[in-house]
Amino acid sequence: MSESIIWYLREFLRTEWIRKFLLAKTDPLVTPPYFKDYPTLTGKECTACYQCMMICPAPGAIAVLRHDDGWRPEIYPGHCIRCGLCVEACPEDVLQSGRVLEAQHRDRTGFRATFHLSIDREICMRCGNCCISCPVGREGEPDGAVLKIEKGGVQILNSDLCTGCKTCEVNCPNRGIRVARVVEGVQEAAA
Amino acid sequence: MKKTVDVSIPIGPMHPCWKEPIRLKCETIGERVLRTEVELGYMKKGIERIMRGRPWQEVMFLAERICGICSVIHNMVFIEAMEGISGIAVPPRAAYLRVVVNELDRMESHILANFSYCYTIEHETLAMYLLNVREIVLDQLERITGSRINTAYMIPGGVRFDITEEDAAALLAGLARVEEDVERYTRMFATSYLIALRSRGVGTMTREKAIEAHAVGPTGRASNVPECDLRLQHPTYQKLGFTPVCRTEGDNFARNMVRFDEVMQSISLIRQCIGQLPEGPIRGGGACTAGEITYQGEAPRGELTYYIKSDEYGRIIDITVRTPSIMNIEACTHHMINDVTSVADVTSTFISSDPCVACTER
Amino acid sequence: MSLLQKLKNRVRSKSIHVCFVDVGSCNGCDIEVLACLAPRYDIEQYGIYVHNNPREADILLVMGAVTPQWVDKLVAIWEKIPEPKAAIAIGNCPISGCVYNRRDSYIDPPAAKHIPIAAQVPGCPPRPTEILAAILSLAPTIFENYEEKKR
Amino acid sequence: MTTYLYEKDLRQMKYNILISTRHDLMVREIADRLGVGPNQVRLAMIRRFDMSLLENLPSRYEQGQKMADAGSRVAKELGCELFSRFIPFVEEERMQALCSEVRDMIDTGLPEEEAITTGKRRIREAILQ
Repeated sequence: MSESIIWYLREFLRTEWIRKFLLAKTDPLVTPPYFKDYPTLTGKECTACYQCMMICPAPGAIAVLRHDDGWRPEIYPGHCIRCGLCVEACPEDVLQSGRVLEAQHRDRTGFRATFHLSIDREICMRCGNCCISCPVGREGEPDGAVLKIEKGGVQILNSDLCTGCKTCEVNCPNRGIRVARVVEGVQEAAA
Repeated sequence: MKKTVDVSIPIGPMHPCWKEPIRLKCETIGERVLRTEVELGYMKKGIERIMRGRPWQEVMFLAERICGICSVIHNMVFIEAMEGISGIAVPPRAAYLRVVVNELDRMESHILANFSYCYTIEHETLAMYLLNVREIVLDQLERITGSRINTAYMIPGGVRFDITEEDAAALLAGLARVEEDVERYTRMFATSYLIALRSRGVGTMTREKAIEAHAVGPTGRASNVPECDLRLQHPTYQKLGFTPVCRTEGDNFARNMVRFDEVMQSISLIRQCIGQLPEGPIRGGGACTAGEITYQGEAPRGELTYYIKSDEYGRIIDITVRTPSIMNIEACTHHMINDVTSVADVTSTFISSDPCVACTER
Repeated sequence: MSLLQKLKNRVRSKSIHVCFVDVGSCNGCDIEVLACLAPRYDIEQYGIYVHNNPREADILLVMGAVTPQWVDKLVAIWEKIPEPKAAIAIGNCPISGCVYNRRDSYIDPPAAKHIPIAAQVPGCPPRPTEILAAILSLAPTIFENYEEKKR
Repeated sequence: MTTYLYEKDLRQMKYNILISTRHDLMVREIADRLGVGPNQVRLAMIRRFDMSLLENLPSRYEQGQKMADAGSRVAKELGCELFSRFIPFVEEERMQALCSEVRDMIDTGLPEEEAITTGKRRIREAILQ
């Protein structure tokens, strides 16, 4: 027992403790610069390549929308989980968050992705939601579409145009269309 | 089986001591607890069901959100399992950085567990001390990964961010502060008579019972089962030369002391890692492919098992997760709490096994 | 406004009792609320007390996507809180269901379906400072002139 | 005095636990071993065990396969310790009685196989009752 009391006495008689006790001050409530907050726009031009939508792991967190002066990604707080993957995936540095962009430039890291579309003919009920919702090839040449309803079923026209944005997957009522997004994290060797 | 029972006491699902909902139903004679039944299902979200058919970049976040406290190890085990399936090699620098982040997460989790134990036995001073130390650890975690909890640091073939010289220096400085503080708090915990009254000899579990219920992690190691530490089988830890902490008492006190000792051990492991950190790239690339694997890793609470089956594009076909809390909660409620002499010790014994309901139910 | 009402306003904005309930989150938001207790953030210096007892709470912090087990119990807890009361949704889960809001999961978000939610703190998980700021900014406005508003 | 407030029917949730991949494998193995349908085993489990034990069953079963009944072939065949200590279907005293009964049968001259078959049937009855 005596050891314990002496221990506590010694604990409370340390100069550091006394100083802290008398001059107690809560740490300032600052957000450190390295915190990955919601992605913000850097002001660079978005080319609507949908890489951010492709990699986003949370449902409904990001959408690339068309405004009067061009395309712009929109982040929805309440859905966004602040993982920072969209910042890393964006090839044009449109978004930034914390130190992610800085670290990416420093380490020359990035993601490389390939996409594979597959349609389950047995489940597909040919509603055409996927073709209508697909954001690729909206204007311009009519051949620039990824999907098309033809011969009584969905046909994949140009699978190399697919950006993996999974809009078709989300809009498909019965999971007939699937986009496999094979992503790998890569790093260029230091020059 | 019929037993003469005086009162049946339900504890939970909402209880001041418990941060997560779980319901214990204790059957008591006087104050002595005869047996306990557990009612789960308050956190069942069906994560394994929604994981199916998704690629790694989505499942990684779901795996992380199985448990918010030990999120890094869920991330690490899932990613290493995917690497095992696809045969992706990890650059040595990334492997060491993974260990650094994993050990920081382990420290954070252990300190939180000891905080809740001290809070439950109403030793609020020590509890608040520990919670403040945890903030320093979280700062270091945030410095490296960019977020405090749910860090999403590891990806197949490497890690997401490199560590700079300044970050490493700040990390070591933070660790020095943590070490100094935790050493004092360990001494406070070990020598305090009030804590000893509530902890020593309460909720004991023998080695046989621990093996029978497959208790893992600090709960198992406090009952003298040192071989349950799976870090012994991890290649990077083997390089670092690692011996598990072990105690023989098997009571609440031992479980908390094991966690304190492991925090100190983690600090030395991180120092070793930073000291030996090799130069080189942090990402090696490599796509996930088809395969099947059962992979295990050591979470802060014990052994974590992922069984994964994937298709040719790296999408998950089948996945089963076995988290350490399943074993520990079961061991706790059916072996430790039985014959606890007072109902007040039920909560403290339960908390001492570091239960994580979100893990258990997923 | 009567003097009594002024006094009540003042007292209510300086003494807020908080109860938190986890209705199926991943624990991340839980421990961030706990971290608010730490001397670093020191939630009690603002007069916020965490009791975890709905009978004496003013503000209910709801964390987690609502699991089927909680659908009835969350309402029961909400009804136990004495007036004036408010509920704050902490984290993405009670707002949108976060990453769990997908086909095949057992959850039933948002929490606003079950009880009235006064404010939302998005983030997965939100920082303790964000939680603190939300409670501090909400409490005075929602409890101001409560008796007069009720009439 | 042994009733609780807010009691709820947990069978659906217990069933949800039992249909996950690992549990399903284990249930089928036990069912094969006992020679009954998997649903009967599930029913016995749901009736007897609480939820945390159900969650933990696969690891207990694995531990049981590794550790239980080492040494004695008869006990291994019957699953004496496996079905009483590791997976507590039957109380330990009752299991002891059943096992010693089988040993007595063997001692009195009954062929081993036959005795084990009888013992298995008794254990199955004890589990399913």
